[in-house]
Amino acid sequence: MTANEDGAGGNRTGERGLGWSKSEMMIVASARQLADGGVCFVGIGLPNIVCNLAKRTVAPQLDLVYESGVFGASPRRLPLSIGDPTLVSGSTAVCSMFELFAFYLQAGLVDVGFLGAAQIDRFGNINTTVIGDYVRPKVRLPGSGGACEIAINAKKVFVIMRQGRRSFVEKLDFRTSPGHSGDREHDRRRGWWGSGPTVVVTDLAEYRFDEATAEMTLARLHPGVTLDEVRENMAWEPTVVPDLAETPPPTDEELRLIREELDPQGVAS
Amino acid sequence: MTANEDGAGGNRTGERGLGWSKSEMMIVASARQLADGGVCFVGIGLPNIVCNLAKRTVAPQLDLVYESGVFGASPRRLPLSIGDPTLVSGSTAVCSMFELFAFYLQAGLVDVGFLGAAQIDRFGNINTTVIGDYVRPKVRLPGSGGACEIAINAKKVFVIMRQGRRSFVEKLDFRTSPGHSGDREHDRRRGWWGSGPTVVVTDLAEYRFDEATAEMTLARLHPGVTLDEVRENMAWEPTVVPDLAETPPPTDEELRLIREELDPQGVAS
Amino acid sequence: MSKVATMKDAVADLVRDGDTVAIEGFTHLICFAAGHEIIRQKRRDLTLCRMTPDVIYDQMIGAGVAAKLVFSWLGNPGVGSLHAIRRRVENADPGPLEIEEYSHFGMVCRYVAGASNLPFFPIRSYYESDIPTVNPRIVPIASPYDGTEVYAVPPLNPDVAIVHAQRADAGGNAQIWGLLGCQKEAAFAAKRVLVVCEEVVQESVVRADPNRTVIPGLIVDAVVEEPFACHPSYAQGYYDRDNRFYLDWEATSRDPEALAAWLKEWVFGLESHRDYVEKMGAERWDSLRPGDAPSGQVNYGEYA
Amino acid sequence: MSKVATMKDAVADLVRDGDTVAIEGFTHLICFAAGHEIIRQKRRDLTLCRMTPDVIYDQMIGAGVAAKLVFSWLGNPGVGSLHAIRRRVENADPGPLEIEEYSHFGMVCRYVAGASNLPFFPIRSYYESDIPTVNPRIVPIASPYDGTEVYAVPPLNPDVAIVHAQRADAGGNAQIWGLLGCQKEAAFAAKRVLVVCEEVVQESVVRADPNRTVIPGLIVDAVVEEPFACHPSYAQGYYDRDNRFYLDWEATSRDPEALAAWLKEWVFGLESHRDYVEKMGAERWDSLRPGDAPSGQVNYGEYA
Repeated sequence: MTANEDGAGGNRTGERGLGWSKSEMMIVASARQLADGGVCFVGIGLPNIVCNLAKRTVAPQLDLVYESGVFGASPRRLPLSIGDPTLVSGSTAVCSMFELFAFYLQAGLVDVGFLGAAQIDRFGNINTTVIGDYVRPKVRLPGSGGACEIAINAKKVFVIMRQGRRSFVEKLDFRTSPGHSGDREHDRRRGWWGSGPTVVVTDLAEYRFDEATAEMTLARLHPGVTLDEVRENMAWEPTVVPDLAETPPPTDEELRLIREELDPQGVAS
Repeated sequence: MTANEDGAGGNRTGERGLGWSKSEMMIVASARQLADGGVCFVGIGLPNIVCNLAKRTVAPQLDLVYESGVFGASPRRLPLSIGDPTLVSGSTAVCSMFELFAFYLQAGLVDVGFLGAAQIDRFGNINTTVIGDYVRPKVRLPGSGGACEIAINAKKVFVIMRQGRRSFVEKLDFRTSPGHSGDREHDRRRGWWGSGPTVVVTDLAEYRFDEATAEMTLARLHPGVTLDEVRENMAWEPTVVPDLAETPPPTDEELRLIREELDPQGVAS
Repeated sequence: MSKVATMKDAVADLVRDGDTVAIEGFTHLICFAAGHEIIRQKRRDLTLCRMTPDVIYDQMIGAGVAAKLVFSWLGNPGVGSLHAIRRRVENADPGPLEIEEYSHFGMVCRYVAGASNLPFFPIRSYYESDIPTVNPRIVPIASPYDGTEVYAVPPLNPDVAIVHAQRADAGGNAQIWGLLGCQKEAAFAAKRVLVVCEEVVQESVVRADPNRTVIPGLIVDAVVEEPFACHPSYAQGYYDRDNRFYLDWEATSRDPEALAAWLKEWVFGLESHRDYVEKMGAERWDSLRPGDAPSGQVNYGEYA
Repeated sequence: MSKVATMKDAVADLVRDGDTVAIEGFTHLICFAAGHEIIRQKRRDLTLCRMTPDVIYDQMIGAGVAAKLVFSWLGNPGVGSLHAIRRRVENADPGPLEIEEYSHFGMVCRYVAGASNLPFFPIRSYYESDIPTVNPRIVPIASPYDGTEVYAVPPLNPDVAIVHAQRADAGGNAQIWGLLGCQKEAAFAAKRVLVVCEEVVQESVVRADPNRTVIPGLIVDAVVEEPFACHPSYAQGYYDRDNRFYLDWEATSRDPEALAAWLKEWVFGLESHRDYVEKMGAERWDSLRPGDAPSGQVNYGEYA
């Protein structure tokens, strides 16, 4: 997914008078999920900013593996894409895409992968392929790219996306990347590295997946967002954790890093 | 096979009073088989000398791919092995062994491969694994190395070996690398690149494989060798081509190249 | 034996109507100049293969050279959509475009299988995805050891692979640094290989560092020296990605008339990529030039 | 975070009795020093894997560290036999040695499968060969597309891979030039990785040329700086193969007493590889030093 198609980008400061944009909240909340560190697989778009924010805040030891075949990047500027030459110069290793997907991702070296989505269902299954019919689509989306492999081979999957009734759907038009099946016993028997998405962060809220049912469960509301607003922006009635909390707001430092260093042109935030 | 285990090496000038050794004759006769040029896959031992002799005589355009992963070598000295550092310095390309075997050999880019043999049968099947029983062998030989892949994936296979009753056998102790099955129709249906050995060059003679029967057929005697001597040195009664010829003797230039440039220490010749 | 040719001659010789063509390069070293020459020579009914159909395939498909697209991620990376392609897929406008779709690793492994003469390649992907339901070429296969199910993808053997390298010698030995994508695999998989490069160098330059060689001359049919051939994509150490071009493409691509006008001005209206470079202007090229970041040297040793 | 350790500590930490160990390197960069330390620390019941069991495995097996050998070509390349190994295989002298045998490509693909988490790897080999009859792990498998038969080999995941590199940084990012063998695949396939190198260099040296990095620090457990660790094998650009040693080994290896005496003098009698280097003498090392053959530099470009 591209940043634009994620629905990211927007009114950076004005929204809700909170002093930050919905996209900024989404980026900040996502970056905080990476506090455990480990090896991150960085794909196109928002994850690029999220990972680099995490590295400068909660997880300095985060190892970033770029889908394009770069390990140990040390960019001198904000990369325009995951294939930006600034990611290569001064990195510790470059490898072919075969090796990247086979020896890193499929081999189970990746702790966290990111997925964007045009549509997601309550079990975290994801569509990035088409809206409408596959053969004669209403909207032709980018397709899988590495998403299907990330969903299956990354140990944890974080989903970052804007939410709305057309993106949080009862039934996907197409399942590009598998999430949970809804049957935990079945999921355990699948024998993949990946265990389905563990977190979904949107512009409104944060979701976890229930231990027993594998259903996406509302865990936190972003500051200024109401439960009703969340309900209006999804196609099913969400389960809510008993201790529904509020996401801590972006710190000044997080906002400064996004605005001055990571996305000064406001492309994604 | 190593040079020593091929039975190569020997009395370079004294044998039969001909002015050259049996091994030199074998090397020269083998090199001349390469006059068509193309891409040669160079393994351990004699083929190294044979290919380099051909490149300096009948086939200057010969492309040498070394099993170790070197293409376009330009050695400054006689390589001591196929992994000699002199093969790397100044070569045009180095690749991993996976790529060498997958993208060059298995892909069908190799025109000629060489095999040595401890035992060969009349259909060109080859044993380089054991003499005696596999589990409790009388002699444990090196095994396949790349030989099994060369036999199957090189378009033509040349066999170079000393001959004798223990090496030209009725029945192999172990079939390491397949030759012809004895049924041409079956061989055509196998669908490999390789079509079994096309030439066998020994210290005594040269053999081709009969179009109809796929049987190894005596095509030329080396100078000074009699038909009876050949018969004594193989375990079956050979078919002989009607126009049995004599191998042209080594030229002064061929001998000079071997003795002064390619094997000055007489390791293999 | 020199294989050096002009782009015009190389494309005329190597790319034929109806061919399966792969111009590879993952964000890096995408050979736009070759795509433009294919447009200029009005090839038709091509099957275009690429992991990431980029602006170049939007241009080529917008220009009508292709009947089919084989890919794994369709977009203008970091910017938006490829609208000429979408029009054909969504509305058959101006005509239908057949598609055959994989994931990234699936596409890479199709090239690996093609390069290795393997009848299939097994990967751990596609489980419980709908992709195999719309692409029957992706099929499950059980491990002969324990029955573990993986998916197979079929080999991809393009008629022509076009790869760009920073430098090559006249025999086609091509050296690349920076992102490697799947160019080596695509080249080995192809029946014919066109190497385009920023510089044709002496063989001695290549031979000084053989580990840098990604594509051996052995499999190369022609070498074209074409500086800035990857613009608006980039060549590590030579020029930067021209992001402005990618951003501008969004609007051009949305409007069929603007696209036609662009093709007329920048492709059909020019004789060669040299003209394109000149028309783009020195200032633009200057703005894309990176600073120096030398690799340092290693010693291979002389063993004489 | 530095992973630099002494050979003694690294072997003590990473290699355990009963482990499956791969010391890889195809003629080039065979880490004899690590093998000697394993002998010195009296490891037992190892399963030793290598495409080409070389003199180092003859020494290790002669010293009694191994119960099993997995390989594809058994010999002293260009010279003769590995007699300590042959005695155990032919006569169970002084005890039996289990063997598991493949072809070169089969071994390589076992590492590739292991590195890729694939349950099997398909290759076009073994047709009508007796190898699968004595190794039931090599089994036929049909292509799901057209039934074409290929053979599968199983993944190989060593407990420890030991690879030698010309240079590495303290984090384990290792750079190799010259023959690459299957070290990358073996390292990625292994549970633990020991990198030995001629020189530990500053991270900036590695970062100046990231395409030269064969093994990323991510998968490396320890880095040992040990100059001349590959003797009598070689390190491209650093020292030549010591062919005299290989020739001499033929006689040493033929005679169990000579072998025991060699091990006593050159392994058990020494504390470390540093002692070995000293004992071998400056003259020997001087005779193995190659001339200079610099690679030249490329420009990665600074994109700031």
